[in-house]
Amino acid sequence: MGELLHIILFYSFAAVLLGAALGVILSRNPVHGVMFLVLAFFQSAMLWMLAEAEFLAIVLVLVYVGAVMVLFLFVVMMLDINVESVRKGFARYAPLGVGVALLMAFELAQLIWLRSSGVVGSGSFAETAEGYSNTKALGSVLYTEYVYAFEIAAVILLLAIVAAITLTMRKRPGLKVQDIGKQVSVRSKDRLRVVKMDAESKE
Amino acid sequence: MIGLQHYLLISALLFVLSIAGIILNRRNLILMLMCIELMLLAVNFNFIAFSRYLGDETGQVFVFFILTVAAAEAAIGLAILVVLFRNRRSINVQELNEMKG
Amino acid sequence: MNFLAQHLLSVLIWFPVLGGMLLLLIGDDGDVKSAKAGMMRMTALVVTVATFILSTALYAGFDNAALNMQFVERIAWVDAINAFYYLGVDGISAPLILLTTFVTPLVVISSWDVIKTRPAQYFAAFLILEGLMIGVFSALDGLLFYVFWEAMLVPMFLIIGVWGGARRVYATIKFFLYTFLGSVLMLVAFIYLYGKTGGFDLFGFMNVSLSLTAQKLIFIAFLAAFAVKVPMWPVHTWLPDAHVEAPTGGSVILAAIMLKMGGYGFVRLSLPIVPDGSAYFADLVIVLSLIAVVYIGFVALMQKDMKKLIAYSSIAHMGFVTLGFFLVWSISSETGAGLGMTGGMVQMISHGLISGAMFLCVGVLYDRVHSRQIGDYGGVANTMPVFAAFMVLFSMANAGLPGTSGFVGEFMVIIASFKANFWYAFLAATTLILGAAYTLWMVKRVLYGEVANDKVAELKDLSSREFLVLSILAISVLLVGLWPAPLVDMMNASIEQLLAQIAQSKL
Amino acid sequence: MLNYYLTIVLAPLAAAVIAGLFGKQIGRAGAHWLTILAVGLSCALSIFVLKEMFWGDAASENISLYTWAVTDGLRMEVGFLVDRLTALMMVVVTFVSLMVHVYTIGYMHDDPGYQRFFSYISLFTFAMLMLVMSNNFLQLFFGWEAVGLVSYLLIGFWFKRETAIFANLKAFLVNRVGDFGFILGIAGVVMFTGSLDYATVFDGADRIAAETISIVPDSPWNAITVICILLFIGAMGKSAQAPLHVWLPDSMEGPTPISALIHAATMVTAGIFMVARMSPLFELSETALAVVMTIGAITAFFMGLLGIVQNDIKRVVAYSTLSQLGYMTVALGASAYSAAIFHLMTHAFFKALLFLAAGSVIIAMHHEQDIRKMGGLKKYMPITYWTALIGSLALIGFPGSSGFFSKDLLIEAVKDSHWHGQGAVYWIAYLSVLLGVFVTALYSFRMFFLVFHGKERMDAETKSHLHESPHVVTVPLILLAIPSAVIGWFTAGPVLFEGYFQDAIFVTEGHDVLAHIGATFWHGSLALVLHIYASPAFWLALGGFLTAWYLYLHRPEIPAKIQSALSGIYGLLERKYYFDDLYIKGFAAWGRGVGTFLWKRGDQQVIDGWLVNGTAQSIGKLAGIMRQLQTGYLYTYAFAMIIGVTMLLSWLIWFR
Repeated sequence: MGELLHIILFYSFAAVLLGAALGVILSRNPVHGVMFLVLAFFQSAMLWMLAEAEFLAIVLVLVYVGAVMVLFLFVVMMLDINVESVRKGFARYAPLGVGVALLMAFELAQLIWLRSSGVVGSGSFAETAEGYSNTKALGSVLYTEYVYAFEIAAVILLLAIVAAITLTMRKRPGLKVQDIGKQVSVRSKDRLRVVKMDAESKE
Repeated sequence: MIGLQHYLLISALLFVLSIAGIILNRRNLILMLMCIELMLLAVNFNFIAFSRYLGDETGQVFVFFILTVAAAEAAIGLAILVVLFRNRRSINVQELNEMKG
Repeated sequence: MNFLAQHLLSVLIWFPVLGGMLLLLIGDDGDVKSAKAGMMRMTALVVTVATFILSTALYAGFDNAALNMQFVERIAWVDAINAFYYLGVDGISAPLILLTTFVTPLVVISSWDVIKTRPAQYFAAFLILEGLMIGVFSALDGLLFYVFWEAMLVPMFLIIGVWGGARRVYATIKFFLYTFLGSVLMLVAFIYLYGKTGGFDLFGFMNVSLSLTAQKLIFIAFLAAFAVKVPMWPVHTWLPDAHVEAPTGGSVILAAIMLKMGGYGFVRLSLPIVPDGSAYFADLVIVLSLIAVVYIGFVALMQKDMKKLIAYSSIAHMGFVTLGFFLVWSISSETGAGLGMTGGMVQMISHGLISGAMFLCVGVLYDRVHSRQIGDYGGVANTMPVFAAFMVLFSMANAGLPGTSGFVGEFMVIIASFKANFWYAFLAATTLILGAAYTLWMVKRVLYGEVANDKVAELKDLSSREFLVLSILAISVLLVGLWPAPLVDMMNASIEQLLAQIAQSKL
Repeated sequence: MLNYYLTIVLAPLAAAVIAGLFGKQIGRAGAHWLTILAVGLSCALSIFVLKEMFWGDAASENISLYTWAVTDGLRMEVGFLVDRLTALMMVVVTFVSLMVHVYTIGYMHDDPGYQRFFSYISLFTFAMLMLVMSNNFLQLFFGWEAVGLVSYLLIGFWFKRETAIFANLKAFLVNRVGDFGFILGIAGVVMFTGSLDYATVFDGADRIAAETISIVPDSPWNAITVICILLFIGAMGKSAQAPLHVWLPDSMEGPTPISALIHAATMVTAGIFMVARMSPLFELSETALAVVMTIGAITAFFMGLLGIVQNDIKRVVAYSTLSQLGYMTVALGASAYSAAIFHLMTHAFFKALLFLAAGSVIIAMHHEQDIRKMGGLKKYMPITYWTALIGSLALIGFPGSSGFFSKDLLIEAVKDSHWHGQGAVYWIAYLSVLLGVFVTALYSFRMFFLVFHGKERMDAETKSHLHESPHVVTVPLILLAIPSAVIGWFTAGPVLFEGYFQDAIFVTEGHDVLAHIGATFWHGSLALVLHIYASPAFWLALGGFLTAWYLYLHRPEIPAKIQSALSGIYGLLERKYYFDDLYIKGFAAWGRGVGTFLWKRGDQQVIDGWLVNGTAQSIGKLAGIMRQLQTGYLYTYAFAMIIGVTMLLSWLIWFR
């Protein structure tokens, strides 16, 4: 890939990413917000791809956009959000938000500038060997050195599932459901009563 | 040549934007959650940038775990949100002050 | 049996704790008279008596002449920070362990059917407490010591907080905060020493050399922990409150054993670990002790609540303990330092017996009349002659009458303090007057005189259970008073060793 | 001999324990038989020991019984030192105790606490024997306090009486003030000699004399003086010397037998015995001896004066005891230890006799103790009358009686104690003991005449029941009257002048007044009686007797006139020189005030109020302010975090 193309791609992706982020925070409609977020993730994935972190880029799209963002969208659409009430005071806090953001941006930029004073160029990335596979390399680390953490991560995910279900599940009174256990364990005498009667004479 | 500094700068801007987002949308819980996702994304950028700069996969492994935890967090956060909305018919943060001292 | 011999201390610690757990499992059904409650109480008694019997093996196997720790157990505990499960006893801790195992069964018997609410948990708390207290006395690893030290607070907190009197919440919180605040500083000192030695071994702490500033700071940290526990003036005010609110058994354990932790801490930690720091602050401690003796003596005089009076008298008596320990540096002659130290130790044991007995006496009255106010009594000797005899005996012991254990320690400490300074001895000896004044004035107002009111007129004399407990204590008080040699011989070698250790500067 | 000693000591203890713990089981008769047999055994053995000492030439023995404790080089042992001094005391104690035991059968006949009483007096006998037989300071202190304990229990024997339980508390506390000095004295002894054992201490006495103690900075005091004065403070408490005498008159609230046993014959003389025992120490300090002498002189004279105005029969005897104890103390101060012990012995007999006689009168009067309501009892109670007469004569020093020998020689010794110089101490002591004789005769016979002679002032009801006391009461009276009358004749010489005490009592060469008297003045008992006209004491006693006779028999209306004429002095005497007021309204009230102040202001206000709860409250207030920060709104916390991060970042970049 040509150098120039690389630079052009980077800046365009970056511009769209920041634009999308701006869209997230400014959007009036939460659905639009989510859509902008999806866009931001896509752009990030592209940038990661440019940085030769292919595996994570794919994971970001698959897991994040494919699962998490859909979940967000689902929730946002499911809830009937009163946009006006939550947007109140938006303008009042805008100067503060912008001020803090600018200050921080300035500081971070200065930090990057200060600390990279000794770094040659813009701190180019390490060269990768021939036949290098990001996925393979990552896998070989993940399943050996970090296998313990990996399993814990799995447990955390399981926990999240269980937690999410328990949180949102609710018992609705009056819902008619079958209790199979009850049905199976039924005894005939519970259901059928044989009543002995004297024969009645025909009138 | 695009390198570490560019990525760091993007990450910084992303982070700053998400902070501004939290301040601006201080009443909207769902947008706050989204801003946190953005913030995590900014962090991930840093990890990937440094990982690539140093040629060490450990940073990427961290990103992997952050993604996992972020997914879990999003799931639980949204679940809480749903429960909250179910009980209050609103996600306005202004109405949530049970913890007031 | 071999296992028992090798792990005697562990057994002494964990057997009562397990017994306590067992009691929690047995539980009770809210009915004091039920068979289940009976079985539960029997279990508690059997466990505590068995612990006492086991502890006699400690006495039997104890070598009076040995300078080193005995019955040592040392197992790696937390490898990462070099903490060991390290137990052992010497002449300083062994008598205190024996005191613990001796007093606990008496407490169990004395609260036999007195406690009506959640008795199983009540007894369980005492059993667990017993194990933890033995743990404190036998731990030789700083971290282990600290764990036992703090864990001990929990059952006591519950005993006062759940079964206590009307203001129990105030008293428990005061008790807990006071003691906890002190012990946290002790932890800080331990961590500092850990940084110096790379482990928590108390002997490591004792051998490491420390600058004077470090020693002073560590001493202050230790002082905060132990002065509260003793308690020394002016951090004593939790004690009267805690005693007043605690149930009788709680008061007994608190006075008889928990206060001894402070004194024990001084001899086990302060003196050998920071000898120069201790020397620097010795005069301060002596002055505080003397204030405790005189000031508290006067305060005790005016108490209207019997438990408060005894609590204050405990503070005054414990003043003798700290006085005895810190006289070492004021005595220039060759002998005498050890006398103060021995006196302090004997005073601890004796105070354990006497104050326990005094609180039990008050408990006997409280169970009948439900009042601790001196003004609500009068002429009890008319209706409870046997009880009156016991109470007079213990009061006399409390006033330090020769022939009772109360005298032994006071006598030794007064003699030692005379060697240090005439005025130390002068102020210390005022306890002869003050101690007799507050104790006997109480005796006069409670026991003597005409029957004061209908409640006193209806009093029943001691039940056989109460008689048993009080007579065991009476015999032991007299025994220690008339022949303290076995007790003193147990301590001598260790105290000499300690003195040698103190004499060596660690700068 | 050890077995004898052990039996002497332990028999009363065993009896006391059995009578005390199993009183119900053994019954009343069981209790008195048991204790009397035990004390009788002790008494017999004591007499045997004395006989062995005196005629059998048995050497004094110093036996260690068992080691109480050893620590840090200090051996604390329990053991017996039996020498001639001890043997004499043992006989006195056990004999008087035996008499009192027997007497008690009659006196306490109807009391519900019969067994308890016997248990106590036997226990007392044990404690007193431990005291006198001790060979070390520890055991001495044990006995010292143990007799105090029994005295406490016995004064408060009738614990329903408010006055009795006040008196026993007072007695114990005042004694404790003495013990306070005593234990400091013992500590001083240990400090300088490193031992509690008499023998070692006395050997090292010279060493103490060479040392100094600085009590007030920059003024070193002679160690031996300090120690002796401290020890003597103990003796002042126990032997009721002014100003620690206040407990003894009040102790008369106890039953009369113990007044005789404890508060006249034995326990109160423990102080005298102790000083005599410590003679090797006291001899080294003339200052201490001067203090002893002055205190004794003050007590002897001024306490005697109080006896004149008392109307309670027992209190008269009690003040007379105080006065006589003062005499003994003066003798100690004059280094005439033997004279003090001799007077102690004769006093034990005649004072016990007087008390028991008084008790006999009290029984007859149905526990009426006011002598103004008695009179003319002579014809109803002849035995009591005659024995009381013997006792009174002995007390005032009627020629030939035991009191005559002891007191006359004691006064002679004081007169001869020139080594104090002809200074104030000497004259105070000498005049006090001399004038005291007059006073003694006056109050003794005032009481005697008011009780046994003159008009019968009791009411008819009491009068109709008057009769002589039973044999258990009169037999001890008679048995005590015999030594009171005659024991002086044949003991004065040996005890005082013929070195009976051998090395038990140590007197420095220059102090030995008795040796001087022995050489110049003493020509045997008979000669002393015959030369009586030369003794000013005799004429003073006669004067006192005649005054009493004139005022209370011949012209009974005069005392009332004197009383109103000298109302100021009378009031002073009536109020006992205001000592009680000083102690009760002064010290005791002050102590309670200090206690209340320290408790309410110190503990409750400053420590608990300001420091403890104050800290809690200020933390509470601070928390109340901090609480305002917790709005409960999510975004506040988010802001806080963001601002925190910003600040942290700023600090990292710009200020680091």
